[in-house]
Amino acid sequence: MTAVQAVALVAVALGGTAVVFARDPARQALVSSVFGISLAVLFLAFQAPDVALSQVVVGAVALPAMIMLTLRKIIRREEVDRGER
Amino acid sequence: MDVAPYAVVVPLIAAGVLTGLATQVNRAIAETLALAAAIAVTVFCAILLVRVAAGAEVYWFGGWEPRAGLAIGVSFTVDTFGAGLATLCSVLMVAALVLMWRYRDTDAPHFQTLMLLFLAGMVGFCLSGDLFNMFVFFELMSVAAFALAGYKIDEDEAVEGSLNFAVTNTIGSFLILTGIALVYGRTGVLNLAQISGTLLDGPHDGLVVVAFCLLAAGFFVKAAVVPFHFWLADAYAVAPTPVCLLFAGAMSELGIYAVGRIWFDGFADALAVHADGLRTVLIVAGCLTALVGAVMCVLQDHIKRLLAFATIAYVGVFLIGLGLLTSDGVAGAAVYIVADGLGKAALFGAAGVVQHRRRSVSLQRLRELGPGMAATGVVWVVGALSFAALPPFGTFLGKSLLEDGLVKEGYGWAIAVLIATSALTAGAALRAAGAMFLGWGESGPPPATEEESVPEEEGTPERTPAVLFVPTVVLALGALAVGLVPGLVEAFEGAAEQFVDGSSYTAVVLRGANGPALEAASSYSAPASAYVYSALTFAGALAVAAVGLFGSRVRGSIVARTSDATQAVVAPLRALHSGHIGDYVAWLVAGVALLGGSFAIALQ
Amino acid sequence: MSFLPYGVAAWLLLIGLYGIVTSRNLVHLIVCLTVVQSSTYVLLLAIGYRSGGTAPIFADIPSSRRVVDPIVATLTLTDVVVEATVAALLLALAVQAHRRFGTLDPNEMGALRG
Amino acid sequence: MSSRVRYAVFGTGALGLAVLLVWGLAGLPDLGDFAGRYGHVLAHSAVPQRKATSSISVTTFDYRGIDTLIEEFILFTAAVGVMVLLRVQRAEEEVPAEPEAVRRPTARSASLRSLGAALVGPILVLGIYIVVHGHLTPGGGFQGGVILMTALFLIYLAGSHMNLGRLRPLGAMEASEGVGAAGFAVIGLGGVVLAGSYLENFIAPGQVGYLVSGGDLPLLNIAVGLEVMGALLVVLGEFLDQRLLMKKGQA
Repeated sequence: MTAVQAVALVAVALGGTAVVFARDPARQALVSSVFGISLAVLFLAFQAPDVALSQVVVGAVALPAMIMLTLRKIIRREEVDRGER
Repeated sequence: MDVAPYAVVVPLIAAGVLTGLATQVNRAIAETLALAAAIAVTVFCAILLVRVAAGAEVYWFGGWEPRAGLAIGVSFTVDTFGAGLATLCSVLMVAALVLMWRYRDTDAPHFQTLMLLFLAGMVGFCLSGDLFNMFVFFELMSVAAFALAGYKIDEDEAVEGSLNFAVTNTIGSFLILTGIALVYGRTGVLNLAQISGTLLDGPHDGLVVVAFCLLAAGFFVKAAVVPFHFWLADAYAVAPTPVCLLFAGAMSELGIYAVGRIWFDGFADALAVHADGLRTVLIVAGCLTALVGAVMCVLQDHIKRLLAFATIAYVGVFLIGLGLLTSDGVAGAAVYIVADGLGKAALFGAAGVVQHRRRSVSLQRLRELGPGMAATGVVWVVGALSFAALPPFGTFLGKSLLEDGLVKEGYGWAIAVLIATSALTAGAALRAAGAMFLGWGESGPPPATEEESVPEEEGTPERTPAVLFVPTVVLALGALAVGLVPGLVEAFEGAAEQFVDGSSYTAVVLRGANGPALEAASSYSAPASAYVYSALTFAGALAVAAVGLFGSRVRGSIVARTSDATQAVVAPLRALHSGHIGDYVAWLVAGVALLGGSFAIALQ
Repeated sequence: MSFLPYGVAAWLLLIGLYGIVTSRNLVHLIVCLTVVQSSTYVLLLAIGYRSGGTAPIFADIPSSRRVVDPIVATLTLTDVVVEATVAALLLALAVQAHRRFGTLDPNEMGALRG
Repeated sequence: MSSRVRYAVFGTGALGLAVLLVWGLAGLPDLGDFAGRYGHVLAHSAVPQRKATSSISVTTFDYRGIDTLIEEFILFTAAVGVMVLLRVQRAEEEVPAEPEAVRRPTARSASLRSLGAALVGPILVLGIYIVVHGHLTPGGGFQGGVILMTALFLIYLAGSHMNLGRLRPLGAMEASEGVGAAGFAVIGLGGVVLAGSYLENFIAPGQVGYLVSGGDLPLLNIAVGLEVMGALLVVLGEFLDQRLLMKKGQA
């Protein structure tokens, strides 16, 4: 195992743990985006550039975007609710 | 012409076209196209079923035939059971699409698109001969099923139920994928037939056991084997009726089929010395599932939830059959799957009619509405008698084959579980019939959370639309026909011989050999004991129904006292079905550990 | 040391499941599910790796070069797409759950009992 | 079940699962020592058989093309599923959500928008490049499709001061998704007609390293790119939808 792989593996393990313990979803979306990038680095280290590219576009862009939009939709609804009551 | 790929490709293209033209397509066109595609798939599957009687068929996608004994591409490996199950799925899909004709809110063409994708996933899963390809079809089926289960987004139960369904089943998929990764890490190949040989050559260590355990656990989540079963009742009870029909009639059974497929064609040789241990584990798991499902079934007030728990109970029965790991057990389970699948689908159809006419699915409420709907009642009772496995239903022959198999392998005690399961589920269904169609029984306290059920179909509640009633009747007749068509059971026995024969499977796939043709077994007639057990079951079912309807009249009697005792047992069992996703996942993890632990002990 | 990647895969699986079981927010739960899934990526790619191998893309390496396994990359690609799709569906359900229950906390839902 | 019982059940189970995983994973070859036959054969037959340099792409779209076809349909299913799950029910009122003030362009949002607009061109080119070079270099329909989605999404955001509800080209996105998905399946039929089996590569492979090589791989990549782009735009569009779903009477 190369040093890069070892470092990336440890980063991924820590990143995954951080995602789980980020209990606030908005912050979690950011943490998971960083986690996504650390996974992509690991995949590069494992000589899988195709997967790394997919992981960057999905894990670091598409997924956090979906999470943020979901939260936005929910928060908007809560605002409307509060305004009504 | 090779028809195997078209059974999958036709619904996929139809789905793509429907969505591509979404803005131009109206509901009538969408429904016609979807129905036409489903009928085409049924025809393809039926052709396959007829053709593979002469020996299993292999179709290599992309023309990549094996080179030097190595499978390069992905194959559909079709044998009688694979083709038969695919046919069952497509027949039920046709029935479901007909039922949907009058469905109130189909959001055309998206609903039809999802149904077609669901069909393609199920059929592909039945036909595939490549482990990873099976996983991909499984995911297609699952993703479509999640969306279909949550279809009624304006009901609390539907949203929560499909969330529970999606989360637990997705975790199940990851377990399967982890299992596939382990297998690939050891063997370096993905075709099931090739895996079998390579596993046999390698060491038979923990990796092989754990890989099988993870794969089985993942498929057991889909099949809803205890303790992976919690999501099922939540999801099945809330899905639209036509979707329920498919879920209960075919999807759960696919999980059991998959475990059989990977065992006989992948792992059986490598783990052959451990077959006895595995047999015990699977039969015990099956018994537990059957009993939990049957007991919960009796406790339900919501008729679709009642049928959902009956589905779990029968998954347990099928698992007992598969768990025997002999062709007898598999044949029994297969006859049972087809007969019970049709019977259950008919019951769900009848439940849909009741919901249409009475605007409720709560037994309490339906009882208050008084007697009526004789024709639907007859169909319902036919379904209930199919649960009871009375002759001449197909379930009777399935159960009798299972009993033979159990006795032969020294598991005679499990017959008691079969009888109890049939008696409890049939009793629950008969009690429901008494309450719904005859207005029998007494009103208890009103159910805690029962909203007026929103009608699913268009039209007034005064009469039953033919598109609801006719498919239901046809399905009920189908359940009878399985037991009546001469030679059918014998053909199942022959097909089971094919299914458990892993070495000719390998030869067909990798060496292009001709598989053994389907040979019907010699004429089968149920032994006298089967009739005795059947009578016992029926008496038990009547007793369960009677206690359920009139038990509260005889206060202070033995019935009431035993019911106090049963309450002490069932109350905690009910409490476990909490609807909380965290609980379900905790049980899932514990279940994997338990399964792994018992494999580890049994396989030493 | 050579067990490290497998250990990381197992860790991601377990910690993600822990997050799901203890989650008090559906969106959080769904993201934890993607952590569980990332365990399978790590496992697959670690299995297919070969010491000193490069990516099996022969644009500018000789065909005799030692390369890593292309199959695991293909499998993981599929896996990544599946992750995104399941997450999208679940998030849509979470939006609906919030509409129905006014909360994202699974402890406060409970339309389904017994 | 109380939280404490739940954690106890999970804790016990997780411990067992951990032991199980270690038992199984211990049987894997050491990192770097994998010697799978299948992968080795495919890695070294891609160039001679298909004249495409990326053996990952050849595996994805040719040797194991059926997996990819179904994978593409999984994404398609999810997009349709999201549309279904977020549809507006009859019982609901549509609530115009964003207050006017937010929609009016401010200086800051205007500069952001022009930045976004300036990025669209390069991103679009990058996306197309990655799609059509899938058989030669890392990347392909999936990765390029997501990048194309990002470009179109920027256009969409740049126009966000207008009424999105009316501009939202969901129909077109849906069409792109459907055409891409069905396109892959139909190209597969070409294999039946012209070569003999479903998904068989029916176009001459051409010369190694050229854009037109690998037979039908570039076509499949384009179909996948269209589908992925359409599906993700549909999903994001649904999530971005300004309407709020409300129960009747709440609004």
